[in-house]
Amino acid sequence: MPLPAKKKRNYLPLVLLALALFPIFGSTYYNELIAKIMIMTIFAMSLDLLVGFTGLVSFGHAAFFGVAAYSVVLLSPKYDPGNLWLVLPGAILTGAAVAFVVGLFVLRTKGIYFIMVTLAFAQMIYFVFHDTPLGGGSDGAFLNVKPELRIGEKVLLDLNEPMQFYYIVLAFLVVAYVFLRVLLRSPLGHALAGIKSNEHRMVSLGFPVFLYKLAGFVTAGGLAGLAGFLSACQFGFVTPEILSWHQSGNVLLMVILGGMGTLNGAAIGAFAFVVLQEVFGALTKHWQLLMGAVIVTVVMVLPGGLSSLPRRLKGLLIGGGARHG
Amino acid sequence: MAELVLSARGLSRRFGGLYANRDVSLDMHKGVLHAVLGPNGAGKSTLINLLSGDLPPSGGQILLRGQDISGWSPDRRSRNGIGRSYQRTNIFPGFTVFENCRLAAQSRTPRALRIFSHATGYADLCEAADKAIGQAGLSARRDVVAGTLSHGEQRQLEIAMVLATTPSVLLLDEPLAGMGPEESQAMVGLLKKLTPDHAILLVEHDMDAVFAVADVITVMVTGQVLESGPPEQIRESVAVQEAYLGAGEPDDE
Amino acid sequence: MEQGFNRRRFLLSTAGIAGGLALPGAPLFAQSANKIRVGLMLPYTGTYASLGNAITNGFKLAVEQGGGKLGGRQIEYFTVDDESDAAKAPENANKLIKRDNVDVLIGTVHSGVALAMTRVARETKSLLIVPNAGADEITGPLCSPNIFRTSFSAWQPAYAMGQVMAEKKHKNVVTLSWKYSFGEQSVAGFKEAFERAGGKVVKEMYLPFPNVEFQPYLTEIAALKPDAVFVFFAGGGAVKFVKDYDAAGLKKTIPLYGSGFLTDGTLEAQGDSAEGILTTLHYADGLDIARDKAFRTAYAMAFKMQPDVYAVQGYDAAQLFAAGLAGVGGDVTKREGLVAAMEKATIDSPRGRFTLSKAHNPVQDIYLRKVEAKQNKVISVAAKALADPARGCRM
Amino acid sequence: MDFSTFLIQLLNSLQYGLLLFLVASGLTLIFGIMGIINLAHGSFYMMGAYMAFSLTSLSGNLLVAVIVGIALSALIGFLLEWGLFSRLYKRDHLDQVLLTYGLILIFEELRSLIVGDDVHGVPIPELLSASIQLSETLSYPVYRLFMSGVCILLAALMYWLIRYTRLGMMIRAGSSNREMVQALGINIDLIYRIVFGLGVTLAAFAGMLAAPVSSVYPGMGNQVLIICFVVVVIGGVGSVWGALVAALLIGLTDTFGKVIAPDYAGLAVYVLMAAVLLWRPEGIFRRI
Repeated sequence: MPLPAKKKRNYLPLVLLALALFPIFGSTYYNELIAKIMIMTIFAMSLDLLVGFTGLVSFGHAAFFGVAAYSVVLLSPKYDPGNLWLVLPGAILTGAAVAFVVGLFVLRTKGIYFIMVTLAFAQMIYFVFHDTPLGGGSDGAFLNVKPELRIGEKVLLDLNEPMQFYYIVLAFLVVAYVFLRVLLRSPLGHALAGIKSNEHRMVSLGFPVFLYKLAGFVTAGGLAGLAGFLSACQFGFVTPEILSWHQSGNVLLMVILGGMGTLNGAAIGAFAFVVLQEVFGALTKHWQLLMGAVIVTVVMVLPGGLSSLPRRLKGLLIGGGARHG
Repeated sequence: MAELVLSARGLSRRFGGLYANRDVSLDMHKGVLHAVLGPNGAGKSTLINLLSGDLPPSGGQILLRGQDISGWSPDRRSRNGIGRSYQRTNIFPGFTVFENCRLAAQSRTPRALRIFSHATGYADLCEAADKAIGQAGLSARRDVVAGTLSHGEQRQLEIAMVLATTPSVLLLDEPLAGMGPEESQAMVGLLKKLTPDHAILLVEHDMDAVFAVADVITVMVTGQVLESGPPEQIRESVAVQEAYLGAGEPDDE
Repeated sequence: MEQGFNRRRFLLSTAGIAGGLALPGAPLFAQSANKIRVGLMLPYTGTYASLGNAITNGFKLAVEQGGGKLGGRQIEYFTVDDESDAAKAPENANKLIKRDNVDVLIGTVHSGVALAMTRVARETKSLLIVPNAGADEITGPLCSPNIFRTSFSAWQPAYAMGQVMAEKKHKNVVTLSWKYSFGEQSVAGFKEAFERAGGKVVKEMYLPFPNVEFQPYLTEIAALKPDAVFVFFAGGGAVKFVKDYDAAGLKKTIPLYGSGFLTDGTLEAQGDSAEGILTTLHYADGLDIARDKAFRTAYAMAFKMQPDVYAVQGYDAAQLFAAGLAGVGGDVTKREGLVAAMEKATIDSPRGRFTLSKAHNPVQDIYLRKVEAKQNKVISVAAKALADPARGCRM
Repeated sequence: MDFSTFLIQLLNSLQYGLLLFLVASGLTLIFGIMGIINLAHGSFYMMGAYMAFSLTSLSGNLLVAVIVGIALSALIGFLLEWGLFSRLYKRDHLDQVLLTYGLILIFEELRSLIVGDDVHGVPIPELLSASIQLSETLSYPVYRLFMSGVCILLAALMYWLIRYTRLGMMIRAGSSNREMVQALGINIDLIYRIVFGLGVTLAAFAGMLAAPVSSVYPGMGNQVLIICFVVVVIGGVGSVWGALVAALLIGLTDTFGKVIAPDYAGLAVYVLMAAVLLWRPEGIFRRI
């Protein structure tokens, strides 16, 4: 880590334990909800790699999530379970490959323009699925049977089984989390952090910054692809809406809500976002009004996101302290 | 004379209709400290930006050991040994001094694909970083977050980062700006130490320092080279005195 | 329920950590043993919000008229806003099915969302009544004993219109619709009847949904000079199309026909441009049916506004479910009996009596309607007791 | 396609492009000068259309509605800038994007609460309700031509404002460097407030102008938003000229795309965008 690591209490094992034990208590619906939150966490973490760690504010991240989800449906046979060995790497590679191509275009721009151009490109991909028969047009397409993992005749993992699915998602969440942690402390991760801190200096130090950004972009696309794969398996259904800019906005919101630049923040953001949707939806028909109000409030008064809340409260209690902008 | 490393041939740069540099030619040799003097707006920084690749030239050539590198990107030039420092401190403010230099050293051996290794685990990078920190006289501040350093220390770090990339050419844009007398003294000492192994281009306002360290001085006015030669020649040049030294106090930017 | 309590505590505490929030416990988790749990999954925000509200109103009106009961049982509602977002459809359906354990699922307007709901209902064997979405598949390849529809299939009004336009001696017709399955199915249904009767569809034109820049197509139509035009549009798009068609001067020379939604719920906005347009649908203004008059009065009294076809469909969804409950004495656990009773029911709908086909789609009269004084006045019955062919249904 | 049809399609694309320009111009102003990606731009468009509807029903006159609506939307723009945006200038672009994202949800729900979810029409003013016969079957509504005229007028007005007025000079200066302009003693806060108000008003005005043709319906703002972004991306950040050229290009691409390759018409505009970006990553024009 570029910054001297502060000694912090580590809640991760506790959270992991809670997630592992949850299905014992939870009903089917809440298991699915938690699984969804975990999938969204992977998605949000992948975006955080760009926004929080590389300084690339992408407003089109749903595109990679979406194309991967579509690839699951397209790669699976119509009435038989797809082969996990094929479908999973296929989805991740699809996400990464699309990110590669899009990255070639968008990474030539910077700052506010980058936000716009990623948005525009994601929208282009949205229309590819929306307007062409490739993925069933605007009506979407169904995954009739979810993939399974076979060795010979024996089915090792079957994603149609809700319990198995839950633990597979949990396992992938852990893998993605560890992978990102490892990546961030690697030379590549440090270079990305350097790009976020001062891209110009990275160039003059001799880093081929474009390639590094592309590497980050492709990695994030692949991880988003993993999330897209899991999402397609969870709901067995893909529509162009999963690539829409609303989806990109939502995942960006999760990252901001939780506080960008920390993987835990992405998780907190995903959790808070899904729970808020759930709670507000139950409260009123006009739940989007509440959601909008929360977004505006967070942006206005809580720039560090929810994960900055304890620090802020502490600062408030101790009296003043350093004010963060 | 020693080996010719970097040279500019008729270099020009226009902004709109104005020439910031016009037909500038100069040579940089290994072991020679080449200083560039000139009043504000003489095009000194533009020259450095052209050599480092931060600005594309409107005309002319830049040769690195005889090879035309005018079209090269700044990062490619850096990888080929052209290191530069900035007039305005340009560091990674959130990182420690060590990490600033370690990252700089990493640019030489990127190892970008070794994503399962610790960035801080490479001894060669750590050594290079520590050596550069030592040369710049920042060893005591190694683990301090760069953004909290004093201005003078940040200037030192600026140099340390360049050194960590083990360049053969050093383009230094006012390294003494904002430094106290003691720090300046140390920097002048460092420049002297570095000269034998590097080709150095120094843009600087501090006359005493320039005449103390420079082997060759080029004076620029309104984007053009007025005169170029050893310090004695420049000191005695009537043209230079009229255009620059005689025009009152040298300003500081 | 012990489990529910644990869950709630867990969520409360974790949500508390996340943002100092508290879940509204009661509406989410209250469970009552003896009420029938009705899940309404309808659009309450976005383009179709008014349709979702009308369906809800219609359903609730029927329940109110039964004294707050259906089949002798109290009703408890659970609502989810589906936002007409197909991406969220499986999840939203699961909310009602798995979280709220509803006994019957009512929804929805948007065909894409309804198709996803249908899949979920098939998987979870939940009872689903579709009060609007007309996608042919719902009572076609996706048909299932537990899936019913009280509205129509896209095929029905379009097929009837094909017959009408052939009778009107139109030979060459251009079709125009949004490019999504509902539009394509409407055009297919129309074409089937129209070409069987000897007409010819000279050009099928589609534009991406929900694009409303019609001018290039109108220019095309003007250049092709067909005898008539058949279109499928709904909502805001229908308003704009009808106005643009009129403004381009085409209405005078090339008559415009459409599937009923072209002029339903949109007449106020379309104004004079819609005047005289012929459409086909399973409901109309000015039906001489006592049941309809009573319904309209009651609806207007209850909600201070006029009902529309959507309200009727919601109303009939409740009636259909009530018929099923009556067959099993209100015991929803007797699924087979319930389904059998619903299949056999004759629904005394404001639109006229209808029964259900084998695939659980209404067998109903399709009316030919003409826009007069901002009403879809019935002219005649375009097709008597028209049944959807239910292609692909194996049941 | 015969020649007269081709000409009519050309007219269609011109007319569509000009309207697009009108809707996108406010976005590009706010984007270019203040550096804010205003996702709520579509909401302001919708707001304008609903104002046209509500105020016309109240006053019975579209002109009165437009005048009152312009005043109202300028006020709303001022208030939003003062209450929300002005507090975010020192922050990341991202915060501003998210703020506008939240505003979309709020505006859409407020619309639902205040006006309801029904589709409404706005009558074309009597004076402009005539049509011009173009071919034996096709005629062209005068109101559409009037819209195009207004768009051209506004484009000229904006050009004049930015090029030749003192305010325009300050706006141009403000777009290059906020701090420096402030140091020169120009009240940059006021300029930003005016620009934001202007952007909101332009969007709302576009909504009002288009209301009689497009009718007003929920979600109408979202539909125009993305295409406006494409206009800005193709045209170049903050370039009013770029927006005009881009809008006309899109009008052509969309119209003829629908005629020539109807199955891929939705995509054609985006292919155009990718091509432009490949050629010029920052759009056709840069800066005002």
